[in-house]
Amino acid sequence: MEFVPVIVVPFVLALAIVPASQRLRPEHQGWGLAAVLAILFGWLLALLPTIGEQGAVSAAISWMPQIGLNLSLYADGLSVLFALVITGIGAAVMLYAGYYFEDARQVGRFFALLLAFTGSMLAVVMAGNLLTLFIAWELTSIVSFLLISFKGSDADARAGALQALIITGGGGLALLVGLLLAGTAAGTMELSDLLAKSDVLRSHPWYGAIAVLILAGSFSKSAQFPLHFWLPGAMAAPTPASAFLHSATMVKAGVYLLARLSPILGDTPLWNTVLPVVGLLTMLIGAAVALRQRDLKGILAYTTISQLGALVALIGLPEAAGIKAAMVGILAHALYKGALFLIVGAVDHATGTRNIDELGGLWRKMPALAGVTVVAGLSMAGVPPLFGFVAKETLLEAVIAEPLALAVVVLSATLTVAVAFRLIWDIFGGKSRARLPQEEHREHDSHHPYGDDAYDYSHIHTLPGPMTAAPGLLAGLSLIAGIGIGALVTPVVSLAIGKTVSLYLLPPDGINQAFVLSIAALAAGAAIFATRRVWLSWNLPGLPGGEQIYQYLVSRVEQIGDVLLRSQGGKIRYYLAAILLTVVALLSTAITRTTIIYPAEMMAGVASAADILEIVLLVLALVATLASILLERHLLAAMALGVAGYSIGGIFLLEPAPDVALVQFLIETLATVLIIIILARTSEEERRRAITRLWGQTNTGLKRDVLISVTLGVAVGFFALAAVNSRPTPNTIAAWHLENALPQVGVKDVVAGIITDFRGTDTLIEITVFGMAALGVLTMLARPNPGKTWSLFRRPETSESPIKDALQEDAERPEPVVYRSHFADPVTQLAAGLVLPFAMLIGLAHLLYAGAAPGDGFTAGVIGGLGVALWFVVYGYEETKRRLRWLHPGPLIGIGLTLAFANAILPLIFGREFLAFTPIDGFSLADIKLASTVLFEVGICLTVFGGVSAILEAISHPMEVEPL
Amino acid sequence: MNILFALATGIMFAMGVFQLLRRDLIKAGMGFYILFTAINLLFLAVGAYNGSVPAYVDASSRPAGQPSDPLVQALILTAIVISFGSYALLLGLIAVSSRRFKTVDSDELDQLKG
Amino acid sequence: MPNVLLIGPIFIPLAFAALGVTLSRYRTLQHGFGLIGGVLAWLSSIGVLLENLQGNILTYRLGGWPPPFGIVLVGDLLASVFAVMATTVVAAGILYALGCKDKCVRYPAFMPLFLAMGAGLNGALYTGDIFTLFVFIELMVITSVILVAISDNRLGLEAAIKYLFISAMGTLFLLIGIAALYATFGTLNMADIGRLLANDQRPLLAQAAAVLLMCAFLLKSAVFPFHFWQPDFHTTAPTPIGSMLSSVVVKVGIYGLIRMMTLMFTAEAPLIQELLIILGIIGIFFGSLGALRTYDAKRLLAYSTFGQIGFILVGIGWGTAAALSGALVYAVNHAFVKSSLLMITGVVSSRTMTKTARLSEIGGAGKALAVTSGLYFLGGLALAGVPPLNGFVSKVALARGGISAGHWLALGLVVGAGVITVLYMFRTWQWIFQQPPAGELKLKPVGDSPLAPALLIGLCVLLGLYAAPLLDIAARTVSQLSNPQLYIRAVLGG
Amino acid sequence: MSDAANMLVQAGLTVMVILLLPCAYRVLSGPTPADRLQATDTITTLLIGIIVLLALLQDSSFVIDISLALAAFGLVATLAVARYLAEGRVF
Amino acid sequence: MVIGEVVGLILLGTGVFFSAVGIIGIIRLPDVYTRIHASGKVSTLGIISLLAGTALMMPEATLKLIVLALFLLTTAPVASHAIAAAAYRQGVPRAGAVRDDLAARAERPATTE
Amino acid sequence: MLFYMLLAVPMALIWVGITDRIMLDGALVGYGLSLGVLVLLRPQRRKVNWRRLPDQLVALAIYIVELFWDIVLSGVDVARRVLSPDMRLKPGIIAVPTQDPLESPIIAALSADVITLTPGELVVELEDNRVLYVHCLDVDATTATIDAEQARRIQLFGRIIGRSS
Ligand code: NA
Ligand code: NA
Repeated sequence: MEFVPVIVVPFVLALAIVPASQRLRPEHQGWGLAAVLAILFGWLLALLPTIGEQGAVSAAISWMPQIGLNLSLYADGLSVLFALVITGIGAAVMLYAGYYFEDARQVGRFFALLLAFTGSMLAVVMAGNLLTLFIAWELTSIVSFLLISFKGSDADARAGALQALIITGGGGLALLVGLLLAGTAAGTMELSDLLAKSDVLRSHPWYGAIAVLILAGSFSKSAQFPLHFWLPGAMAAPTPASAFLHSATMVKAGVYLLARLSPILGDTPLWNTVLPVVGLLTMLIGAAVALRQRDLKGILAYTTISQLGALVALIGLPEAAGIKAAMVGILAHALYKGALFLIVGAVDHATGTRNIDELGGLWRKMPALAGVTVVAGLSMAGVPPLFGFVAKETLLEAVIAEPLALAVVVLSATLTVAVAFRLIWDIFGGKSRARLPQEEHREHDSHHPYGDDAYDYSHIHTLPGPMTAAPGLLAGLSLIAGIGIGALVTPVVSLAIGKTVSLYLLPPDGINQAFVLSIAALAAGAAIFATRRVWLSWNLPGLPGGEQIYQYLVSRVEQIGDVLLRSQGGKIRYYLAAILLTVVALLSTAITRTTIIYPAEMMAGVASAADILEIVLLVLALVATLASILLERHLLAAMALGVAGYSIGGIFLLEPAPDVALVQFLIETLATVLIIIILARTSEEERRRAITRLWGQTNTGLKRDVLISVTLGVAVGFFALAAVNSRPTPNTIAAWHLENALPQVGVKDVVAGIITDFRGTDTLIEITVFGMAALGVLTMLARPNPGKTWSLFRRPETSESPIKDALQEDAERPEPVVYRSHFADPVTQLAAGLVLPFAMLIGLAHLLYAGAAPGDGFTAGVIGGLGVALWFVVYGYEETKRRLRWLHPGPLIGIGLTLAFANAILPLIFGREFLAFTPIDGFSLADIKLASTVLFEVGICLTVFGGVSAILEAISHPMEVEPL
Repeated sequence: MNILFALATGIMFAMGVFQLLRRDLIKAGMGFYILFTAINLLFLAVGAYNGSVPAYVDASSRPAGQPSDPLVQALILTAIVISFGSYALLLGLIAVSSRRFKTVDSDELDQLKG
Repeated sequence: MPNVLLIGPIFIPLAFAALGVTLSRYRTLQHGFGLIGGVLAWLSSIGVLLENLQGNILTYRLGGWPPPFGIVLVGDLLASVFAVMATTVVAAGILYALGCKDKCVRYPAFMPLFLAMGAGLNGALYTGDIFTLFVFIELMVITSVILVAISDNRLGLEAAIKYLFISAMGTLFLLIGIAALYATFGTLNMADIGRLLANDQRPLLAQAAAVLLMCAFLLKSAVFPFHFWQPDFHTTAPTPIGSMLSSVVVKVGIYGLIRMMTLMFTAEAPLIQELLIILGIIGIFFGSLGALRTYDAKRLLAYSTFGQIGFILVGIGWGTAAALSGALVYAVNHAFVKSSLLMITGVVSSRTMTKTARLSEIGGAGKALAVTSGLYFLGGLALAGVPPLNGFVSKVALARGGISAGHWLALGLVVGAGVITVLYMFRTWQWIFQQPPAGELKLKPVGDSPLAPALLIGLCVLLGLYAAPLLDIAARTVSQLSNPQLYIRAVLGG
Repeated sequence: MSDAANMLVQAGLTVMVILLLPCAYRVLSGPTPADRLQATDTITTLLIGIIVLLALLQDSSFVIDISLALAAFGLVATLAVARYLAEGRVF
Repeated sequence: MVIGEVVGLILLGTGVFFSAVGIIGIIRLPDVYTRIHASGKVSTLGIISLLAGTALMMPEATLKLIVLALFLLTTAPVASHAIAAAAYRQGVPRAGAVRDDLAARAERPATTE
Repeated sequence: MLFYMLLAVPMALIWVGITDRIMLDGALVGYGLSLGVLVLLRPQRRKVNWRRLPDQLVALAIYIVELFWDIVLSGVDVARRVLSPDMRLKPGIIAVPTQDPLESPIIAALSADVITLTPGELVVELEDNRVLYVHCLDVDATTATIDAEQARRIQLFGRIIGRSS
């Protein structure tokens, strides 16, 4: 438990720093945070004895046991070694960063990110559960993304950040699956338990998949070839972040994971092949590419890649032979590479460039920094007595038995030496070529490294002391660690790998093979450095690397995306055709799997006169429907459709289903009227255009449509046939309804009973649908006319009307202001005057005797609406609205729905169910059954009445109708 | 009769689909309407019994005979109301389309793509 | 167990919608009704869920009629999980609408339509009657079509027309399926159908009915090849509506699929599952690649939904308990993430002069909006399944499902597609919030309020950090689903 | 009603229904929209008669209610179409 | 068979007959105006006679049938008139017309379809 | 109001007809509902002249009987034409003045209705409640009788609407 604060503190500070940074100067923040991290460093050191005794300390909170995710922490020597690197380098970086930014507003955000990263990274190395580890792992990727694109206005930064995120995130996905598989195979996600299950895992059939996936994740994070390319791209991050994340810590997460899992998954042929091969390849390529880089950070990035390759290769050596060298390498690399990054940042800060070709002779201006660079650079080159030398020694020793590996290592080391010399000499040595910034106050994190000639050669930006001191500290540690290797480093490394190791600066038993090779590499490296003028001018062809593959893949994926999006062509016909074809295919598959039995009875012919009628009506309906298709003109098609609808009504009547027939007739009439209104609304020219295209379609198009419709028709026909023939007998439900309608809800019309009571909910929702549809039509088409809007309580119409604005653009077709109709002659007017009251009486009869006869609130509403429609037709819109002042469709819908819901809710008040049949006893007038249902019917009627008139009005007179 | 009903349903359905696939929105709207009519026919066909009298219960004057299935009738009624609501809404949309985009040709309603 | 709470999520919003239409002149009052209705629906759905967690399946007989003769609402865990998800998002959507500067939000019909849409959604989830399911779905469809048609975006009309046509197809399939079921069993009660289908003998039309219902549900969830309407419809909608459509409304199909496969068509389920895996994978790639290449930030999210639905389908297709519960967790988490992301995009686009989310016009528009930027980033993390947000939990739960099903190819594809999500989400984040705007980008001083998405993102964080309850509920849901007799007994008794 | 009467009524009903076909022919063949409108109107009228006969056959007087509604609203459709033909608008 | 039933059947037959006659007229007559004569009137006579017959055979529905008949009487001429007017305004030619007083009047605005 | 109360009586009768309940309570309900409908629709009120009322009703009855007779004649006439091989057509449109000095729209409307229901005639247009344009199957036959018939009808209509002649 005692190490938990180490993880928690950075997160807490990350949250606190953003508000705090408003008040504190950046450098004070830097100092403060450095101090905190130093304290954490000390804390970790203090943990070492405990770990030495116990082997590991752990803590766990159950978090999401269902997915095997517990918040469990685990710290052994390996963890602490990494944690020391994190906090140690972190302290130096914090200190440095306090001086790095000039724009103080960015500092808080930057520190917050750095702290969040610190916490996440610590969590990675101290996670005790595979998923906890993964979470922390992903967090580091995310923070890295934010840090790389810290300067969001820089396109390269954004691209680099995204690329890094894709590669590490993609690797993360592989890792996740690998970890989940491992956890599933082992039955535990806890590291401590897994350690005991290594045999289970290694012999598990999934082992190969697990290993490959985990390796993929680790390699992506640790920038192994060919996934290495994101790391140079990540150099767009502010330099302190690069130093911290992209060299010292985050990129080592993969190494950590491999080291961590090596006892569990390692030492198998797969492991021992893949890791060395990939690692050594990466090591060589990284070193070689680094040589020819111009950007200082690019150079450092590639040497980092190279070094990471070495570490990976070491972990992959059989029987953990390389683990010691790996640990030493991690420490040494963190110290010198961290220092070098900070130095590069300082150089950039001072000179405004990171292009090595533009630099030189800076030692005169910045002697201290030059000194620091020499130390750090030599450590990188592996010059004794620096830590880097020790690291190189142990590395060579580890691979000494493998000739091929040894050759690669020596070659890489040689190249690294040359790079190190370049860094030292070409920046600080030789002639002064530094181009210096003209403006004092330019933003320091926004460099325009190349191509800008506006430099002043006379002035160098002075560096704040800590910008030299921070790398100096790390470089100094390189020196101290090298010299005091035995006392300082050995215990930590021993603890990390769990067995006592011996480390030495110079071979105790005289000059050995490794030492010789090391010195030889130095010499060869120096030679390469000396001849740099020659090989730098070579025009080497670039190798196709991972970056090209990445770009190719991304562009290919994007191309596929474009092709897919082309299917979204915008034409509804094709959408519908595709959908219908799919359904045809699926349905025919299903139907052909079904054996349909055709009983002889159903094939039997006509039984009675009613059957003849039914046949006639069916034929009529089909012919009329066909006519509605074949007739080009809309009006004619609409009339044909009306005939079809009436015929269907007749069929309903024969079934016999009088209630349905009634509704069918009414709805058919309404639909015909509506479509005529639409015809009047839409311009003839538009419609003619559409019509000519109906048959102007290509033959293929028509054939396709016919094919689709015929196949679907056949499928549905078969389906219907099967359905009809599988009527269940006896049907208990329908029988129940027939039995209970009269006794339970007091209706003779069983259909009415079902509609208002047994299935009242359907009706309630159905009229809501209807009302809402009407409101929708009203809202879409209506425009307010001030002074005409309905008002329950008096309230003046406000002048600003949202709808008016919204419809302004639609109102391009002006309405005729005055329209004198010749249609309204006395004959039609007299009829209208007689029909509407008659209609209302019929409606009322339907309403009040819904339970005894066809018709109900719905038909009453439609009848009322049609009556009003008649008035509209005969008297015209204005005159009708003048005569029927109470006709406010919107509120009618509202009141209707409210009444319907009141009917539903009222029974609740009386302690009965929602929508329960609630008769009002003791009341009977003219056989009218008074029950809550009447309220329902009235509500339905008003809703439908309002809805019908709303739809009619809004479509026919969109500009005049009141919106609601 | 059943086979006729099924046949009619299938034919009605096919015609509705064909009409639905027209470019002309008004015609396509009619297809929409035809399809729902076809569905109502189907529902009628699957009613529980081949009734010979309406589903009315009135002990005094009810004629003898098998009443038709009241439940499918109720379902058809609900379906009719809902489909009519949709149809009205569709016609409203077409009216607005004609006003806003000056077209009732569905192929010209293709600004949304990709 | 009879419980009156069940009617809350459906009928409280509807009643307020009715009142709202009546009092349409008083916008403040109406919007107040909206919020109250939304919150009450939310609370009652939570109440139902809590009651479920006591181990009860709640039922409510509407009108007091016994099933299978009357209509019964059933609140089992599956329905409750979806309903809580839905009511939460809808309440947030209403909250967003109150702070939304769109003109259409001020239309008198807006809030009633919104409430009715939410009610339709909840009704579809709670109903135990397949015909009533159709009715509720229609309520949802019609209201959403209107809400899209009246959008400030003039192309909303086009999208609405297209959806109305395509949705009609779904309605047809559903109705034909219902007709077949009624023809075969003479009942509409899903428990009753389940009971009758559980008999060993396969009736004539079971498969065809299953196919039709499946098609209807796939269409509602915009699964390939029924997806064409979705990107248009979800993106031209007003922000508060679009963020409902793409998050919860689209889940109705998922719910229906799970319901039909676990309660009714258990024998047909294996066949359907195979199909679902294929369609799901197609959807994942189609949606993700579409999101990668489309031209509009909202449309991108709609395509993303297309892909995310694919993930859920694959989970259902895998069919193991772990996979199914993973799919449930995924569905719930996706709802919160997607709605908040759409709202956040809406917040940004509400600042632009043309209220557009076109990437070509919105680049850099969010640079000054620090909070919004942070919210979008968190949303992106959640969508990409990055810990510690809820999306990560979904991803892990789903991946564990894949492992449990041993479906390696699908698992690989599903997980691999996550990279594309990362790419499009963070590229878009950079585009909107990081890069400098191209040329002169004029922005409005005020836009929509980011309060609602902030709350939802908070929920995403919470569900990421404290996911155990959701995982637990999902597991219990799946175990309840694995025994359809529980549902059948709760509804029909015996 | 006696069986003979029943049969006669059925025969009448059959004739009435068959009469729908020529009307439908007129609706389809036109030639003018007015012809079709008039034929459609006649179909409505015939349907009213058919419904009454059905009511007689089914011995359910309430079925006549349907014809009442139909009588009222056939007119609405007819007038709407007529006005559209005459003036190019419905109202 | 009671006498009411016989008379009812006769009336019913008359109704069917006149309906048929009207339909024949619809087919045979040369133009829309003359067809309106056939359909508007004969259908009326046909249906009313049919209603009367039904009323005799189903006495309990008499009132309803009377209302229906009255209603048909009110609406039938209106429909005929409206169709004729519409046809005239559309300029539907009058087959074999010997006289047209209306043509002398100023042209009405002719319109769609 | 009195006019409405009076008007509600035939409406209540219609209500009784359509609800099929020949009982007082039904009639009362119908009466009440009819009043409600009238209040909603507010048709133009007329003065009620109680003394003239019986005559009005008698005239109405005559009108209806004549109408029925005309319909029968009309049916037979058209049937004869339709069933004869050559249909004996001589169609045309003739102008018929309403002969109503007050040019009442109601009278014009009633005239048009009756003409349309009588043999071989069909009103195509009304001009300012003054002239009816009548399409007839046989121009000669109609021209011969129509003006005299119209004069008689105007008398009857005047009585029906209670106009003092
Ligand atoms: Na009824
Ligand atoms: Na006449």
